[in-house]
Amino acid sequence: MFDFLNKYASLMHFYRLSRRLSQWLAPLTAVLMCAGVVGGLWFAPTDYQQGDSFRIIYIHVPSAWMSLFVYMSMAGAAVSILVWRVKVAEIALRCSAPLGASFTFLALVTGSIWGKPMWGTWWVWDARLTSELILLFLYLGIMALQNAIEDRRVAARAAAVLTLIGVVNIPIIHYSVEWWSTLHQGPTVSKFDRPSIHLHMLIPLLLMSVGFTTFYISALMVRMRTEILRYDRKTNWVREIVTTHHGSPSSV
Amino acid sequence: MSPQALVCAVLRREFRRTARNQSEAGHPLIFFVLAVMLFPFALGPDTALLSVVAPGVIWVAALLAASFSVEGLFRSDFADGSLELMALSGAPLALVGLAKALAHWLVAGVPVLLLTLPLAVGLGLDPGVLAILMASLALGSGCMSLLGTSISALTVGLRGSGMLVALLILPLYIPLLIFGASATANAALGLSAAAELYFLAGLLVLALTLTPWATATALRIRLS
Amino acid sequence: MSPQALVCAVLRREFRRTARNQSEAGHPLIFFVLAVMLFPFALGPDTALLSVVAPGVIWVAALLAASFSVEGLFRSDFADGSLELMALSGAPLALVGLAKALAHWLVAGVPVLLLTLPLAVGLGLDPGVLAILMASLALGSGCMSLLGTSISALTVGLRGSGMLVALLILPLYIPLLIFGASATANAALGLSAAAELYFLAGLLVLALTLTPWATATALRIRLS
Amino acid sequence: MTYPSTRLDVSNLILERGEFVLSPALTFTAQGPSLIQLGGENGAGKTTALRALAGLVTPASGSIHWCRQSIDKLDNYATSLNYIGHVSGLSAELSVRENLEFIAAIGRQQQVRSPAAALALLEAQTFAEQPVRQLSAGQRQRAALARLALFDCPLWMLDEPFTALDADSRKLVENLIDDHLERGGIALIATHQPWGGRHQATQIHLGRQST
Amino acid sequence: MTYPSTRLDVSNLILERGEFVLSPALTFTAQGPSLIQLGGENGAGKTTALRALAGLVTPASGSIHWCRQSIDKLDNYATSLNYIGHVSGLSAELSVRENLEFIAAIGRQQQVRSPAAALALLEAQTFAEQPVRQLSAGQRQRAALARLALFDCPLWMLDEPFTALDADSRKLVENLIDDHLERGGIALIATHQPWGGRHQATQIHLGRQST
Ligand code: HEM
Ligand SMILES: Nc1ncnc2c1ncn2[C@@H]1O[C@H](COP(=O)(O)OP(=O)(O)OP(=O)(O)O)[C@@H](O)[C@H]1O
Ligand SMILES: Nc1ncnc2c1ncn2[C@@H]1O[C@H](COP(=O)(O)OP(=O)(O)OP(=O)(O)O)[C@@H](O)[C@H]1O
Ligand SMILES: [Mg+2]
Ligand SMILES: [Mg+2]
Repeated sequence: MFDFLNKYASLMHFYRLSRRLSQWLAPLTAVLMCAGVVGGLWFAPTDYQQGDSFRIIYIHVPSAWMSLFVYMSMAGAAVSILVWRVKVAEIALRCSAPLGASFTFLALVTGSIWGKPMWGTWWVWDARLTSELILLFLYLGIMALQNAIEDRRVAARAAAVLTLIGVVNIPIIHYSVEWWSTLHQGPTVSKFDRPSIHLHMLIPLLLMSVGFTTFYISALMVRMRTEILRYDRKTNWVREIVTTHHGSPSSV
Repeated sequence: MSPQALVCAVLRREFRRTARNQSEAGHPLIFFVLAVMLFPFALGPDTALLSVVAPGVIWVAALLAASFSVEGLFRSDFADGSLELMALSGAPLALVGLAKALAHWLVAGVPVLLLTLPLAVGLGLDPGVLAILMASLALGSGCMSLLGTSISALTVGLRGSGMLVALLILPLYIPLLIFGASATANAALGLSAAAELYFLAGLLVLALTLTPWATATALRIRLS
Repeated sequence: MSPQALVCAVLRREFRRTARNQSEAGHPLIFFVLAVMLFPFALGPDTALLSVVAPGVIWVAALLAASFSVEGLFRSDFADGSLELMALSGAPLALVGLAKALAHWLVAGVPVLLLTLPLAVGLGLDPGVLAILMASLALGSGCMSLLGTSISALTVGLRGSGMLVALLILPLYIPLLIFGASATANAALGLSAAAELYFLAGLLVLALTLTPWATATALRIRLS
Repeated sequence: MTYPSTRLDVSNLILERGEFVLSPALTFTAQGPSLIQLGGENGAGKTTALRALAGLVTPASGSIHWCRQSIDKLDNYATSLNYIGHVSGLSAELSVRENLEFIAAIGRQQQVRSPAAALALLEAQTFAEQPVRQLSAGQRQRAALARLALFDCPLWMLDEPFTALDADSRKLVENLIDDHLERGGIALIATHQPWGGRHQATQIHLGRQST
Repeated sequence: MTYPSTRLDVSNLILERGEFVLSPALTFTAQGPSLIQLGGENGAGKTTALRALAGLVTPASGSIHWCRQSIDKLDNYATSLNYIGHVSGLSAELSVRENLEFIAAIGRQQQVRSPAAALALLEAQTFAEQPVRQLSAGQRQRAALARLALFDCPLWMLDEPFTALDADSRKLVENLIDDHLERGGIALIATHQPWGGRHQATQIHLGRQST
């Protein structure tokens, strides 16, 4: 059973699959993002309280959601690494961490840009804000641990353990606004039964969110393909690719 | 050999080593005391201000002390080959990890609790707040030892493990700090701190069940 | 070999080692940042309170970071025999000590200064106070590196040197803390902080002239 | 007691450490009693090979079988093995006796002697109560080797066992190894010094190649 | 170049380390060229004696004179001496070459070779750019011994110089010592392995006694 799983998760198969996947996802991402930006900047009505400054929501909220989503997918990868030793998951974990860190950073930056007009300051030590900052540190920690261990497979397993230990923080970030009454917005969008947001504001937001997700997946695929070549650099199929394409792995 | 005997063997060894090398074991305690005692110098003699910040200062000092006392938990075992030997001995590493965490708590956690009493009184803390502070620290320090053991195992033998431990551990400790601080803040306002303490207790139970496996896995990874 | 060449050789070696093992060099910095950042979690989001305690917190964190980054200054040199070698080489140890302190300041002191800026802004510190804080820290961190080098030399290779360093060094650092804190407190009240800064500058000159000899003597004692 | 049937099969083992690659691939079979001396110039990969055979380093490719089972799948491989490497596995703060008692307490291997008796066999009683940190280089090595006398393991792997030993202790260790072979055991030793025991040693020479 | 007149006088040297007392007291005179091999069982005090002669340990009593002057009063004793102990004196993070360059830069001894040439003499070029932390035991020892080729010191003290060396490197080091003797130097070596160089070695046997 595991042999079967491992064959399907074999790096060569995944390498080919990923190329097809990103061929589809990259244009889809472009379409979604364009639609989201246009919808968000032109069609969404001006907020009666915040004026136009609220429009940063179309970057802020998707990236904040992605910062949590990427972590959860890394946790999934971590389980497959530790239980089944799936190589693809090792690579996915390694390549996801910088992406997750970037989303987190983006959420922090857009959040504080938004905070300046809203709260009159760039930064407050509010529960959600600080826990998002912790998430950034978690990502950085995972990256630092991976860099500190020379052997990539060993590094991946160590990072998997750390990722799982850190999972406790995710619910804390998510529920922090409910547990502590804070400055930060409570759930406005995610209350799906009765969203407290105008539909014309909501639709671009959803488009952007899906677009961010597909962007994450296609960026991940690109990163993973380079990493796969490094992993399997001593096997014949990689040698073939590299020799037929004269070096530059990203061109394959 | 029975699990109890294994845990006892590890504990006995740790206690002996601590007793032989008291000054190393004393380092985090001295650090804790000095870190707290520096604040009156830094903030000036404003008693009201001091007693407001006191629980926070004590919690932060305890966290920092724990974060760098766990760092060395496996260092000499790794350097002198004892860790390799334990792994090769066939003993269950999860149990070794649990015993190590227990030893750390007894050697570094409990003394911090005991030292908190005079320090908090010295900073002018109210007895009611003090009780909650002690309770939250007691639960929190257990979690710190358990989590810290896992992180220490994960980084043992790496170059610059000190920084890695700090970087990896503090995000994990911050939830403890938030709940601990909010428990004492509630107590200072005369509110109930039960919810926060329950939460800390829950985290402790979670850590007790999960971290030994994480430690064992981490040790196996580091030795391979 | 000329004194400059010797200092350069030591500096070059230290920089290389730092570059090779960035994470070890990063430890005190990460510690400093995290120690400061823990306070908002511990004290809650009360902006007014935070900006009052901010200079004190930053000074204490800088002291603690310095006190445990100096600890390792000679550790690996001692363990791998390089220190013995330097002593046997006939090079003037006072110069070696001065170069080591300079290297420590450049590698651990200056980055702390640079990190202070964003941290202080994040804690809501007033620009006027910030300038005085930076000035006092700049003078203070030089003293910390010089004094720390001597203490580190005195304790190198002793078991539990970590605790000894903390215990010996922090009392020496407290005068720096008092003047630094009172400089920023004056600034916060809109008063002049010149007297305190002159005093810190005086201490720095004193440390520059005296500590290299103390370091050399300490090293000779530890090696015999 | 004797070991009924012991067999170590190593085939096509390739090891990598950074740029270093052990080559040619290591292949051999050892059936107890047998003594294998790993030779090769400095940096040839003897230490790396021993660590891989002990299961401490994951090989890049190849297989290691103990009694016809892959060591990855064996749960009790660790209990059949006595590996003594460069580092002593002794804690510097504890006395030699305390260290050995701890090793005896946690070891899952079959214990055949008390720690005191094992130390006596290595003539280490004189410094048994000293903390390991105070020992001379040879004393420390003897304390580490006392593990051989403590447990009953069919497979021994010793990395430079004669380092810093004086002539008498060296003879002692050679006798220990000879006795082990007489019980049908397998011993792998990596050393640059000629083997002087009663039994014949099979030489395996490791070549070195950097890629 | 040769060393004009070198002479080491040790008289009634008594050393103590905790409970351990070196006895009987050590007395000898060495006049270059001369090779002295310190012998004695493990824990006899060879390492302690060498460290005392290098001025790193203060003796309980007795005197050490270099060229008829007490070493306590000599300022330039350190520059006449090349001591290589158990620990390598190499910083683990730096490459072998960088380590040797630092040693050359701070050393007050007379330098006779560039670091690269010294490494070549020890056949250590192959791993000269590797960080010391990655070296095998023998490679590390060779890197430490390269100091002998770097400086021109009339007095050498080597503690277990042959540890972990393969046969070729060992020959190399023996030749280095022989050349040193031919220049009129003095070499003190503490080792349990028989000396195989061209020159005759004077044996000094340390007895051991614990009080
Ligand atoms: C540095 C500052 C900020 C940070 C770190 C931050 C962080 C986050 C995070 C992590 C989420 C996702 C929460 C979840 O799904 O569980 C989020 C969502 C959100 N943020 Fe922010 N935020 C910041 C500033 C702001 C500001 C100033 C506003 C506007 C007043 C804002 C409005 C929102 C909204 C409306 C959501 C969506 C809530 C939902 O429906 O789940 N944020 N933010
Ligand atoms: N982390 C590493 N990165 C790169 N190379 C390494 C690493 N660790 C070891 N090596 C190299 O691996 C080779 C084999 O080392 P090993 O310790 O196995 O040699 P050895 O045969 O035991 O040598 P010796 O006789 O000196 O003990 C050496 O050339 C060493 O430089
Ligand atoms: N700090 C100490 N306290 C007490 N005894 C010590 C201390 N350090 C060393 N000794 C003892 O001093 C003696 C001499 O040690 P030394 O290292 O000089 O021996 P050696 O002759 O070099 O032995 P070897 O052949 O094993 O290298 C040993 O018996 C050792 O146990
Ligand atoms: Mg070796
Ligand atoms: Mg010795």
